[in-house]
Amino acid sequence: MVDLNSILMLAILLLPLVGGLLAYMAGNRGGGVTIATVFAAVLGIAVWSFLTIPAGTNLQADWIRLGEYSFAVGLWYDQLTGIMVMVVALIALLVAVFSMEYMKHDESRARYFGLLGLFAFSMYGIVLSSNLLLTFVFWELVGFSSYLLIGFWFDQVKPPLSSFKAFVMNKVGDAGFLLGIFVLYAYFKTLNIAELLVLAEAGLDIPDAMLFMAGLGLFLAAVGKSAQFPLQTWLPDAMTGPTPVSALIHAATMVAAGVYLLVRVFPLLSPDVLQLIGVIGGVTAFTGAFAAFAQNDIKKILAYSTVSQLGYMVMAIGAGFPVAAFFHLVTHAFFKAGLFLCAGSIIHYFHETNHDHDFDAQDIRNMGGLRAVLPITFVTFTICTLSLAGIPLFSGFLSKELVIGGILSSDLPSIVSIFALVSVFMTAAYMGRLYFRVFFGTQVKSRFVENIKMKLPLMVLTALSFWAVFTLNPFGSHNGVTDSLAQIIFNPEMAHYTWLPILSVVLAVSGILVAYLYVEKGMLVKPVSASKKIWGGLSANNFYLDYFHRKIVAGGAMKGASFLFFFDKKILDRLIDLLAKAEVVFAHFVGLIDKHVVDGLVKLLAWTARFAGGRTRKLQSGNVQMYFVWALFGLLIIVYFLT
Amino acid sequence: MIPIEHYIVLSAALLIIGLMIIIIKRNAIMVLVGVELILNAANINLVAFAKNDPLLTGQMMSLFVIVIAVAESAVALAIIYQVYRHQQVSNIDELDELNG
Amino acid sequence: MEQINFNILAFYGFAGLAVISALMILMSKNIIHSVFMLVLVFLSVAAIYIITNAEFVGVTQIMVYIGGILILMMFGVMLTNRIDGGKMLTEHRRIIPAVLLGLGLAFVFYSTLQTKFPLAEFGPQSELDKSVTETIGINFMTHQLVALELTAVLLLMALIGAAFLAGSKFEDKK
Amino acid sequence: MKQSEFIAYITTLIGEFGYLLPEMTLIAGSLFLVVLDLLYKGTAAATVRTLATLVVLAATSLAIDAAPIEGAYLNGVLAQTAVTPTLKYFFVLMTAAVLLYPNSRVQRRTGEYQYLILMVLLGTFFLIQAQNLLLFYVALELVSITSYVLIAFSFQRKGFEAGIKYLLFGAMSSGLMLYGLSLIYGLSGSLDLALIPQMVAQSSDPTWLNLALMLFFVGIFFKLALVPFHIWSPDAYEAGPTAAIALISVLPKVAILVFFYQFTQLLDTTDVELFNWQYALSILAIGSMFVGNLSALRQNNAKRMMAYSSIAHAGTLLIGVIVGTAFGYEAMLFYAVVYGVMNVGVFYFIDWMEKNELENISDLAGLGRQFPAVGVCMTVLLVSLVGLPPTGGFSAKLLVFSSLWDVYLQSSDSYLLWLFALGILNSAISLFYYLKIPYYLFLKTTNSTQRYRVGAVSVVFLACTALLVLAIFFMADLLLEMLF
Repeated sequence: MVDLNSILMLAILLLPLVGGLLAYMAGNRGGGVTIATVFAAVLGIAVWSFLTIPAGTNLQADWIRLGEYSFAVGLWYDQLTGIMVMVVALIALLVAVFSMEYMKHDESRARYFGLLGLFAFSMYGIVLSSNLLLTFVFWELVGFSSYLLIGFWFDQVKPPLSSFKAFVMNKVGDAGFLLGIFVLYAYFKTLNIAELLVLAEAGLDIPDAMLFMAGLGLFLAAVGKSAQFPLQTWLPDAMTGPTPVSALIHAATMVAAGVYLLVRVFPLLSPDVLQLIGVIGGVTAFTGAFAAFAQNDIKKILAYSTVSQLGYMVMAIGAGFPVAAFFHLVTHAFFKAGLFLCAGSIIHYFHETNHDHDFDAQDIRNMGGLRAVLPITFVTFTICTLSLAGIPLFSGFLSKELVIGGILSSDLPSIVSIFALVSVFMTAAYMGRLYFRVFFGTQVKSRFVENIKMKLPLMVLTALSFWAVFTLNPFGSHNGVTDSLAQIIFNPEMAHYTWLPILSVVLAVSGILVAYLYVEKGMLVKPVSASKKIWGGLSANNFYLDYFHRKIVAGGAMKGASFLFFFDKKILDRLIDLLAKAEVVFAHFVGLIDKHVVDGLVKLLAWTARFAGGRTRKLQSGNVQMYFVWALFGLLIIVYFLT
Repeated sequence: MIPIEHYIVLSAALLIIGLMIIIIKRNAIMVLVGVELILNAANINLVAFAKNDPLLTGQMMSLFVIVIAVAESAVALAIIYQVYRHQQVSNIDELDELNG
Repeated sequence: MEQINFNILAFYGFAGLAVISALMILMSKNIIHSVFMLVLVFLSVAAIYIITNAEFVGVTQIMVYIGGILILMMFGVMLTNRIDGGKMLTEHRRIIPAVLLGLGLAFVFYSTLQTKFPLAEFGPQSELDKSVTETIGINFMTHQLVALELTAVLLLMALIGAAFLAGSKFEDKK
Repeated sequence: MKQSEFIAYITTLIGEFGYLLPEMTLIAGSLFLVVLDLLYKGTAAATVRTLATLVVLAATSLAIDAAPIEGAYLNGVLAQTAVTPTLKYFFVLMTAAVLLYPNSRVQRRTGEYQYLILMVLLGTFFLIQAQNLLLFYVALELVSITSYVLIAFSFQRKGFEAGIKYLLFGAMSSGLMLYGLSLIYGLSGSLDLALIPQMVAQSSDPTWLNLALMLFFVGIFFKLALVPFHIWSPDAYEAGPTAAIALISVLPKVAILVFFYQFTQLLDTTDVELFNWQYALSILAIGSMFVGNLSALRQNNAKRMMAYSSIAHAGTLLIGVIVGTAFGYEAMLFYAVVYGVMNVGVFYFIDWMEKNELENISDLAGLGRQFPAVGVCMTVLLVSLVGLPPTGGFSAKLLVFSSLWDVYLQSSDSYLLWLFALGILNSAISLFYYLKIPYYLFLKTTNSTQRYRVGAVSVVFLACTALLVLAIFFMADLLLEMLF
């Protein structure tokens, strides 16, 4: 019991909770420093544990014991846990440091840092738990702390509503989780994940329908937590919370918990469930990417992007490549946290410089030319965007290749592959739109000195978005992370497609290009007219020299240029315009579906329940003798049916 | 002797009539009368079954039932009286402030 | 033989009287009539007790029911109805559900009565030759002592509760 | 029976009377309270009486410890198991908690109020020990009649109206139950629970026994407020004094469930082909859960909502009886304790609402921001009522449904699966109306400038219940150890 490994594991789990309490008690002044120190300590312990604790270390305790039945709880440590703990610890530390600057004007910072501690505690609980029941407990806790953080500014109008929405949406998923747990317990008499996996490997002694139910339940849990179709609507709304929280919870860690769970229990998922998972993941990736086009709020674009990327991870699981899913989870955690922190830095800049109340600091239509104002943010954002778009030399490329390769070599319906590839293009396009809108353009203002507390986390996350962190070969899919994981998780051999990297790079680049053309259309017209002038001048200067040349070459050049211009102006422009319009329309359409169909279903359910409630309540006429009649009729019916 | 079934027929008749009185009558006290009839029906059963019981358990039970019926009626009449004082109503189906 | 025959005759006579009086309560709209019919029901039930070797219960029935409950009820009727010389009437409502329920229950009992009632076989008669009242007394003080004490508590509670509810004047909040 | 035997018999009887020490302490204490009410009429009479009642309760709990016994005593009329003392402590604690409610000043003006509360407690003490149907009937009527009086104790028009409705409905139900009881006596020849199975076994035809049991169950269903005998409870809950309601919604139900479990265990030991009572109870449980939860959805009145919620919870509790195993029984008692704690907390809050003349849930808009501590405690309690972690409600539901699932796997009767699935579905439905309260507390805003006051005592009380609910989740083992 009291060996070093257990102490390390318990320290990872409990330190954040203690730290959160300390931070809360330290008050507004010392809260940030306290929690950052604690998180740094946890990161140190996490790295130490990764180096020293052998895989398969576990820690068991009984929770409820009732005669022969007992519900155990425990912790478990292996490579997967280790990597996940380090990712969480690192991002938590960076976010805490970032928050010290970002939240410096908030009156209730102490509560904020306390909640961060609570969140980290519950997240480590999910990661370290060896037992589905304990996972469920922390699953709820993590949701709970997330609701508290989404609704952190509860005296405003929107945050409480969106935290409530998140709560309800997550509960639907949790019901599925419970169902899965019950089914598994009923058939295997244990909820220990390691034992379950052993039993699953030994051949499942369980009817197919029940296995399907269990898998479906676990997947439903992931659908809720990882914002998959059709429960994804809570995640964009959750952006009403503080931005560093969005970076930590709604980009890197909590939303990834669903994927983490699926990776953990992967062998328990039956082929039918995997098919369903793949299709849902594809639909999520596609609709998330499309919806991102119609947004003007910088955080919402990033949120939809997160939804879409989570869709990729889920697709990879559906395809049967949990390693790819997990790898994408890790890379995504870094670059998306980077993007969110950049957004935070931008919003912070506007908050610091613009005190106009009606000014919306998150609307990208109000932005432009920030390249010169926030240089570090600009560089970070560039690199993280390239990583997200899947450009070689960056980590996103590696993991995305792995995911798409997995999808192509699986037996998922081909529509899923199409979704995956089209989404690559769209991801690049909407990120390009965001990027050019925000950082280029004319609204140049004076340079703003970014605080070191904000710069440092950005730079660390930028560094982690390079390929070299994971592998030396910028095009190789095999690397340290995947290799070490392949030893403990199921990892089938993947078919190799040589054309795939080329295709995906072409898609990504063309996506950025389209965005460039669309957003910076004004800049495109100028060089053309300028070149016309140059050509005109040239022709004027050379008029006597070579009439023929002038006539043929220059005329041809002029004609060609005007044709090009015409093409550009009329056709390409129109096409792009049309495409953009179509995208906007479609995005709105998806939004409508979200709003009316999904929300409508929820409403319909609520209405049905209310209607039925009204009927049962009608019995309550207030007339006691009619009560007798109903009661006695009830008795007669029971007698009639039973004897 | 008298067959036990005949006792049961009698008690069942009183039970059913009592229930119907409870449902039909509007006056609260008449409803109480119906309840008393049901209790009497049960008592007839108890006494009839105890005929051969050396310990006379059934008769004991019926005595307890009678006493408890008194207690119940006393409380019932006290409440009915207060209801009448407050609402000037003695028909219980006119009491409809509580519903929904 | 004569004696037994008389007993049997008396049983059916009183049983019929009880049922007919109960039906009269059901039919009559006059509250005072109904209460007097109730006296008849109680009396005939008491007679049936006596026929069935339960003199003590029969006497208690007469004393407590007729002496106690009925008087209480008459008080109740007087207190809760305007007495203006006219007849005290009560209306009938919900006749159809009541009849349906009555028929349903009657059918349940009818079908159950098709099988013979399996009366339990009681043990042999007690060696001590005690009278009915003596047996009841001994039982009260031995086997059912706890119940007896509890009933005493219950009666006290009902007394305090009923007296308090009926006696106090509460201001009407509404 | 010889004279000498008889004397020996009486001697043991007198000797064993000592085991009734807790009950006798209660009776003596309650009489003392009545006398105190007559003697002392000072300005602080209400406080003095409450304190005196608490002293009586303390003495009772000491007596529980002083008179330990396991097994039957007093000629088998009463019996205790290992759980009985714990349950008694639980009941005493609940009663003490209920006495501390803030709004019961009106009631506390009179000494009768505390006396009646103690009578409910006394009745439940006997109910959980009764091994004899006669004693069961008397104890049940003690609880019932006291409840009728207590409901009328709000001294309003509505209170009396609810009182008379409750009484008439209850009297009819107990009449039917008594009729069933008389048939059981005729069939078995005894009122002692221990003797019933062997007597019943003499006859093989179950027709009469079926009818008798059905009628007998009516009274029990009425007390548990199960569909279709539930209709009294919303009216009674709405109009009665909140403190009394908090007591009546827990103590008698738990006590009767304990008795009912013992009774149904006996049915299992007979060879007679009875009607499938588990099946019937399952239907009632499902019906109660649906009717309770669906009706609660549209309630705006907090007390009526809790009434419907308690109907649903009774349905869930009944699962323990349906399961009928030791595991199920333990799960049911665990659930009962958790439910009691949650209920006391929520009704305390409702009482506070009433004191401030807030009746409807919608009136609570924005109050959570004024009193975050109260709001958080309430949220914890309501989350527990839904049955979500990390609260005791979750552990309780987990245990109950696990026991049910276990039995289903052994017997594979499909109705158990339905009960399981619909039971879980109902937990989901209940989410919607329980969360209405935190929703209004925190999310709605109000223009009302009315300021309310929350005393430190209230915060401490609510915090204690909320912490208990949380503690039960994290230390479920401890509670189970205490119970069994």
